Amino acid sequence: MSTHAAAGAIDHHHDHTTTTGIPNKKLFMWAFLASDCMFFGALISTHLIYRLHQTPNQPDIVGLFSLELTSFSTFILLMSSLLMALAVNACQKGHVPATRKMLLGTIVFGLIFLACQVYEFSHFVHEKGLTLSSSMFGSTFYTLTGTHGCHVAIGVLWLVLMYIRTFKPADGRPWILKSFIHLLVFAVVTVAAIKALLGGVHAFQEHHGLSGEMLSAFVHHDLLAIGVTVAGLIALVFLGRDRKAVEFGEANAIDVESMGLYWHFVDIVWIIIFTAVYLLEYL
Amino acid sequence: MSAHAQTDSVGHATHTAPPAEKRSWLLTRPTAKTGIVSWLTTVDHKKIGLMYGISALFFFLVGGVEALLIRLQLAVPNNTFISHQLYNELFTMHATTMIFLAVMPLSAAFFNYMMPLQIGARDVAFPRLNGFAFWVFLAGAIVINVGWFMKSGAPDAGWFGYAPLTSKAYSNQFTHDMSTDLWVMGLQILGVSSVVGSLNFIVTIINMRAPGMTMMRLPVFTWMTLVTAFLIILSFPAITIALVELMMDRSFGTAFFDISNGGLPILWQHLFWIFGHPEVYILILPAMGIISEILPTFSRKPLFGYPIIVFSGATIGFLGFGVWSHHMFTTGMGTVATAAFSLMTMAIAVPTGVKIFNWIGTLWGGHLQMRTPMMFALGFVWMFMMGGFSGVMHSAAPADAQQQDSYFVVAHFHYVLIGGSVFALLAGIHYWFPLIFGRKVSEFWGKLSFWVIFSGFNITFFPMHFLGLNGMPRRTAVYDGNMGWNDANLIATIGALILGVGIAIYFTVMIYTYFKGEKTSHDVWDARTLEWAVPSTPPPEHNFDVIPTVHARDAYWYEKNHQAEIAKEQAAHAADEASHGGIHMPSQSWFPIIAASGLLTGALFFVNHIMIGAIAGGAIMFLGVYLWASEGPGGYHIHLDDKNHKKH
Amino acid sequence: MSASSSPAAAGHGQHEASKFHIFVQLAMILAVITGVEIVLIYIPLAKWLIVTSLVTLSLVKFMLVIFIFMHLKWDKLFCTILFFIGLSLAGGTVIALLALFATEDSKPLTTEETSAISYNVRAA
Amino acid sequence: MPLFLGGWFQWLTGPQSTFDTHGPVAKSQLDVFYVTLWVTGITFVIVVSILSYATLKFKARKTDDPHAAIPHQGHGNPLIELSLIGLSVLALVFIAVPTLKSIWYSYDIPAERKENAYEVNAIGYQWWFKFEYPKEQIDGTGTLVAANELVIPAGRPVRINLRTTDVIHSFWVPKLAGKVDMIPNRGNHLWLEADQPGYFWGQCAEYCGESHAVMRFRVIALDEAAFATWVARQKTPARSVAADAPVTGSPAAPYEFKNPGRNAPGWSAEFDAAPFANWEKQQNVNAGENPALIAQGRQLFQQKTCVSCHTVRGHDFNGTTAPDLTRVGARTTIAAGLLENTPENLHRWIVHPDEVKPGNKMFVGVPMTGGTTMAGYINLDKDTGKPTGHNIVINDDEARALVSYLHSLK
Ligand code: HEA
Ligand code: HEA
Ligand code: HEC
Ligand code: CUA
Ligand SMILES: [Cu+2]
Repeated sequence: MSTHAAAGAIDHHHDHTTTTGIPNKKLFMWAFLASDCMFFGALISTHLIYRLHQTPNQPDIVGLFSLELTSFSTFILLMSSLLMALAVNACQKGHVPATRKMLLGTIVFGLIFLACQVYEFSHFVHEKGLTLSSSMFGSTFYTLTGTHGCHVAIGVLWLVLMYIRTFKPADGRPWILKSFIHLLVFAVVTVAAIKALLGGVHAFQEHHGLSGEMLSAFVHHDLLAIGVTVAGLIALVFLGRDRKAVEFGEANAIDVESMGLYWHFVDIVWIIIFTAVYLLEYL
Repeated sequence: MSAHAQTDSVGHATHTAPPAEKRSWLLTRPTAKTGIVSWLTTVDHKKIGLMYGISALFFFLVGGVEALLIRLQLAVPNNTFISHQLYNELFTMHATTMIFLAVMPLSAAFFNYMMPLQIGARDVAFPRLNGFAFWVFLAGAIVINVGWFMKSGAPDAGWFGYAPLTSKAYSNQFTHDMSTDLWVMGLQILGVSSVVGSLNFIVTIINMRAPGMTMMRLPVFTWMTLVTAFLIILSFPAITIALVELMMDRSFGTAFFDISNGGLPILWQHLFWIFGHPEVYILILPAMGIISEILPTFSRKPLFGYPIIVFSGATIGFLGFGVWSHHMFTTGMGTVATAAFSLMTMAIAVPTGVKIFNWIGTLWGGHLQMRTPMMFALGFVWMFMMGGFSGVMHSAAPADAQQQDSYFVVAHFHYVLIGGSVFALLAGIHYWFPLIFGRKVSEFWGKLSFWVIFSGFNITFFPMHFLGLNGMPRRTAVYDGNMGWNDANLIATIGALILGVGIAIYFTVMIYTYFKGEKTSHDVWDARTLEWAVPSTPPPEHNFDVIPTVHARDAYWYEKNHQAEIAKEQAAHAADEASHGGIHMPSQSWFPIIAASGLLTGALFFVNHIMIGAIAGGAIMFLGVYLWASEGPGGYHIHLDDKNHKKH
Repeated sequence: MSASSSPAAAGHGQHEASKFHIFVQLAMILAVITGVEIVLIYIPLAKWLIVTSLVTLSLVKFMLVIFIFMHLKWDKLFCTILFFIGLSLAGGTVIALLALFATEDSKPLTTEETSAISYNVRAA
Repeated sequence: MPLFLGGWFQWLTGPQSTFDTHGPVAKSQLDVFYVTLWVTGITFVIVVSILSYATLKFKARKTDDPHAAIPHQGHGNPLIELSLIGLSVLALVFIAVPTLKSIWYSYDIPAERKENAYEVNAIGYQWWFKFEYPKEQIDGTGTLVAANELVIPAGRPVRINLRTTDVIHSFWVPKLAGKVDMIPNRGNHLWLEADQPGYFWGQCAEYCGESHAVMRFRVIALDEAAFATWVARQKTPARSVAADAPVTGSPAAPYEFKNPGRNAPGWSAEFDAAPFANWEKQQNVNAGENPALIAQGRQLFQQKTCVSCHTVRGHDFNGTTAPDLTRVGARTTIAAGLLENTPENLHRWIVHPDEVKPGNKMFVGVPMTGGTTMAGYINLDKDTGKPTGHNIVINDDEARALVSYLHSLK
């Protein structure tokens, strides 16, 4: 019996030769999503059950929420879903550059959503005094939306990894270190940008609108964050200007597609949460 | 239809090999075929199955020793052999160990080892993920058991950990104690393992079947694997959420089960049993699958009513999601809810009965060969039925008001769990031992162990019915001598010791056979299903020289009866495969075990409230997954002609 | 267009271009529905009516996303079945739980009732 | 087996037997049980007979020849299968009908009898029971409270409201009714009725922590007149024996205590022989009381801080976190149904409560709202849970006095 190492990407027995014709990864993802339905089902039940029973120290919930913000982030998530669908579309046609753009777009929208959530949480904690332990509502609300947020965050991480993977060179040069640097830059930019963004929003609120004063306060206060963001973005552009042949292609469409399934699912969970947790409170 | 006809629509673009790769050492795939590295990095479903099996049997002994300690304490009234505290730890850990670390992984061992063989596949759909599931299981097992070696002791809140006894205020109020945290964390980790493993099995069964292996030709064991996998992925999320909420309560001050903040402990019960009831079917369905393989083989007859057995298995699984509150008949749910769950529960007796009837139908008119596996299988049918009947007695809610939390329940579930699951698993070990190790257990010793186990089991658990109806509550470390419980308890303890002797004989014989047993020809039992079609026992790494083509339900039986036809077909397929680059096999990998070890590290630090360590563990895990993704699926080819290893 | 990665899409080359538009249109529809939902909660209608329509609208959005963005419409039926097993069990469980907790027997004790017996409840 | 045959009868008739019913609720539940037993029993006999027949009839005689004639490869018979399904469903209907009837019956007192019903509250604590009688109000103090022994009127339906202050417990008196759980934040209830006056064993049936095994109680049913007398008696303040007599010198020692083993039974055969009569006897004042000793005990009760947890109504002892001891001398058990209320056992309990009932709150202290703890016999370190010191140590002389005092409380 002789064995010889075959090149990396050969996996014909595992992804394409399937009994049903459905790729394994896609099937896996759908089964996982079926399972995730139960996961969120249990969480949402918990929230609703406690909302239907009176519990002590319950805050004024409608006064807590900002429908504008939540509608905005809902919209953002919907748009990210669109971009995700387009990314899959592009990848299936073998358009790697277009795929990259769409992935980046999805990442950005995902991050905006997360930033909104961070903003919302910190607003609730600091201004409205709603914490995990201040009331049952705090517990169920943060746990439910936080778990969803974690799903989004994992999705963003996955998107970033996928994005970086599109640069894997075709000629088999060692690449792992470069990919890691890429990832690090992403991480730094993300944190800095969210910080800068929140600082911007804060300044906007403090100074009641866009004004010179507001801008200078913002720049003054968040200089480091802004600087790092800009530098990081430049680095990203630089890293993304790789024109060499890459391994990534149509064959990876299934990877992008299963990631897309996850992303859309997170989106529809939000559709439910938006109605069940936010809108229904207004009635 | 050949295996490759299916690939047509997917094109061959990926088959053009990229240039020879230059990999950093970090991503070099391990290739050891023997030795410790081969086990740590294995992606072979058979090796993984063996590791599951051996760990499960180890934990079965651990759980068994815990059970013996329980029985010794209860042998006489007012015993002081064991303190209340230790006793509580013992029954909690006994149940947790037996359910999550013995029976479930033992089933998983058979899923892993047998299911791909039964569907004629070379491996599961995601081999590395399969390895990961095993290592994560081991991590969870360690986390749950590590309490024995720590000051705070082992978990002691009962296996269903009812809130608010698990809250900080009532368990481990002292900062140094963390046994409940270990329980919470360990179960979450085990959940990850089970769900990941099951997703893999689902994809494998649905997508990796050999040509001609339609769903209605799947061996029943594979069918039950599929149903079980569905039960796992759909029920574990409920307990995961319950555990997450509990963990949040314990570590981050939320109020889910905190009474003063309006928490409803009953919610825990619902979430737990939404998982817990499907869980008991997760324990029994694989067992029923095994029995449905053994009975036809030793009756030398096809399974009676195959479609209806499959269908009833799926029905049991489905109904299993609608009966959870029968564990809560005494929680004051109100009349309507109680009635509804009572009726739903009774309904489950119907599909289960169907299975029993069809098994008897399989025996009917057969040519029964009373080999050891068959003995255990018949024992299963009897004993499981008895357990099922006491289950039906529970399902009548008013009667259950007197039985709940009494030894009657203990009797019921040991009849279904031991008389059911364990008997079937022991039968399965005997049945497949020649396939896995190429040796056969001596009939005399096998049957002896069966009779000792069978009688020990009944002597232990039959008296418990009376104990329960005579008012003895479960989970009690001591009882008074004036309650009429003394004799039955003493008998039960003696029975448990006999049972222990039986199990000891069983294992000794197995170990002896592994080293010295009689070598067998392959297909000792004249079996019917595809796992016996492997070219040699133990099966080679690549399972089948040629992927079999399936023409009938009992595929191997058909093969044996149509040898000429099959040989021609196989030759054609072999040529086809060779022209294609040979047999493709997945490469080994370090990263599943690395990622799992990150999880273990993180979890242990987390329960010790050392957040830096927890983050470090998370980082190791992330790194593991990252490199896992970077190394790519890999793979290599085996060319059989190079070594005339092929059997003609 | 190549079929190599998505067998189910094979032979649909001519539709590929228009999928882009389908996706964009869908996104617009979803945004509009969300808008309608937000407006709806301020309309002084009977509560049950609003709740019903909110739930319906969310379900519509849900279905649109899974069938179009997530390709179920074009994929093998089996994917749909697979997902709906989970979805319907989860839905059923949520409904059953809400119903169980809504019965009279599940009403938690009122504050006076609890305080009457709570003098040694531990603060968690 | 002859060794055990003598005890066989006991297997079904112990003090907590569910077969030996003494009230309509337990009876209705037992009837359902019998239905399930008959239906499953008959099914079992039939199925197992066929199974055995098949096993014996079709057994291959020559086991060592695997290739003996191969039987007919039949695949099934839909008609048989369907009719068996039909039969199973039918069998289940037999069980379902009485089940449904009994669910409604055992849930609440029948409407026509509600008039006559008596109501009590049962509250579970780790690891004892408190009973409140909302119908019996005492001027100045409020509701009548008792502990660990529930006295009810016989021949009258009793509605028991089930509450708990800490974790989940379950209220189970097998001879009177099946159990219902006491769940925090949940207003559960149960009803039961004792046909005749009698003495019944009960036990907490939900795992509730370290000493769950020894969380027991008793129910005593009295006929209408006796019950009225009992209630009237309860409403009066605790009995005082020579309360004003000055304590001088060392009092005579009426009791000799030996240290029983940890596993010594907490009950005596004499008591078991006639529990109800024993309960009645226990209501009478003990002969040969020593007033001086009793007075000393009463003082010690204050000094040893027993008072911070226990109430003795009328003696200015008003602790509320532990069993009410106003009539502890008249109870047949102490430590939540665990020990027979004899001087020896009472001594055993108050000197070393931890040896009788590990982890009990009298020994380690009762946790209070707000995170504080009402000190018990010892202090525990908040970090490690290790004992750091003793608050209450009782020597034999003090124990004698305390026992005398507590036993005088009838
Ligand atoms: C392998 C695991 C397993 C299996 C298969 C079952 C099967 C069943 N169980 Fe069991 N059960 C447990 C494991 C299992 N159980 C465990 C572990 C607990 C306790 C958990 C704990 O509290 O710790 C428990 C507890 C439990 C309770 C709660 C008791 C209580 O705490 O008060 C109930 C109540 O209804 C119940 C019912 C049933 C029923 C109706 C079945 C049915 O599926 C049985 C069906 C089978 C038959 C009926 C026999 C064959 C049928 C025929 C021959 C047909 C003809 C029959 C008739 C017409 C009657 N079980
Ligand atoms: C699959 C599950 C499973 C299995 C197999 C068993 C097996 C056994 N169980 Fe288990 N049991 C449960 C699941 C299981 N149990 C559950 C879920 C509970 C409820 C817990 C709770 O209330 O939370 C429970 C509770 C439980 C109780 C009640 C405790 C109580 O409520 O207070 C008792 C009491 O007798 C008991 C006894 C036994 C015995 C004697 C065995 C025997 O069958 C064990 C047989 C095995 C052996 C005897 C091992 C022999 C080993 C050797 C001979 C090797 C010695 C080797 C070395 C020392 C190296 N079990
Ligand atoms: C920290 C509070 C506390 C203190 C102090 C305390 N007890 Fe107790 N006592 C309890 C609790 C709690 C119980 C119930 C224990 C159980 O059964 O689990 C109890 C039970 C008893 C009982 C049994 C009551 C019954 O009906 O079963 C007696 C008698 C008793 N205590 C006497 C005393 C005496 C005498 C002292 C002082 C020396 C004392 N207690 C001090 C809390 C306390
Ligand atoms: Cu209270 Cu068990
Ligand atoms: Cu169940």
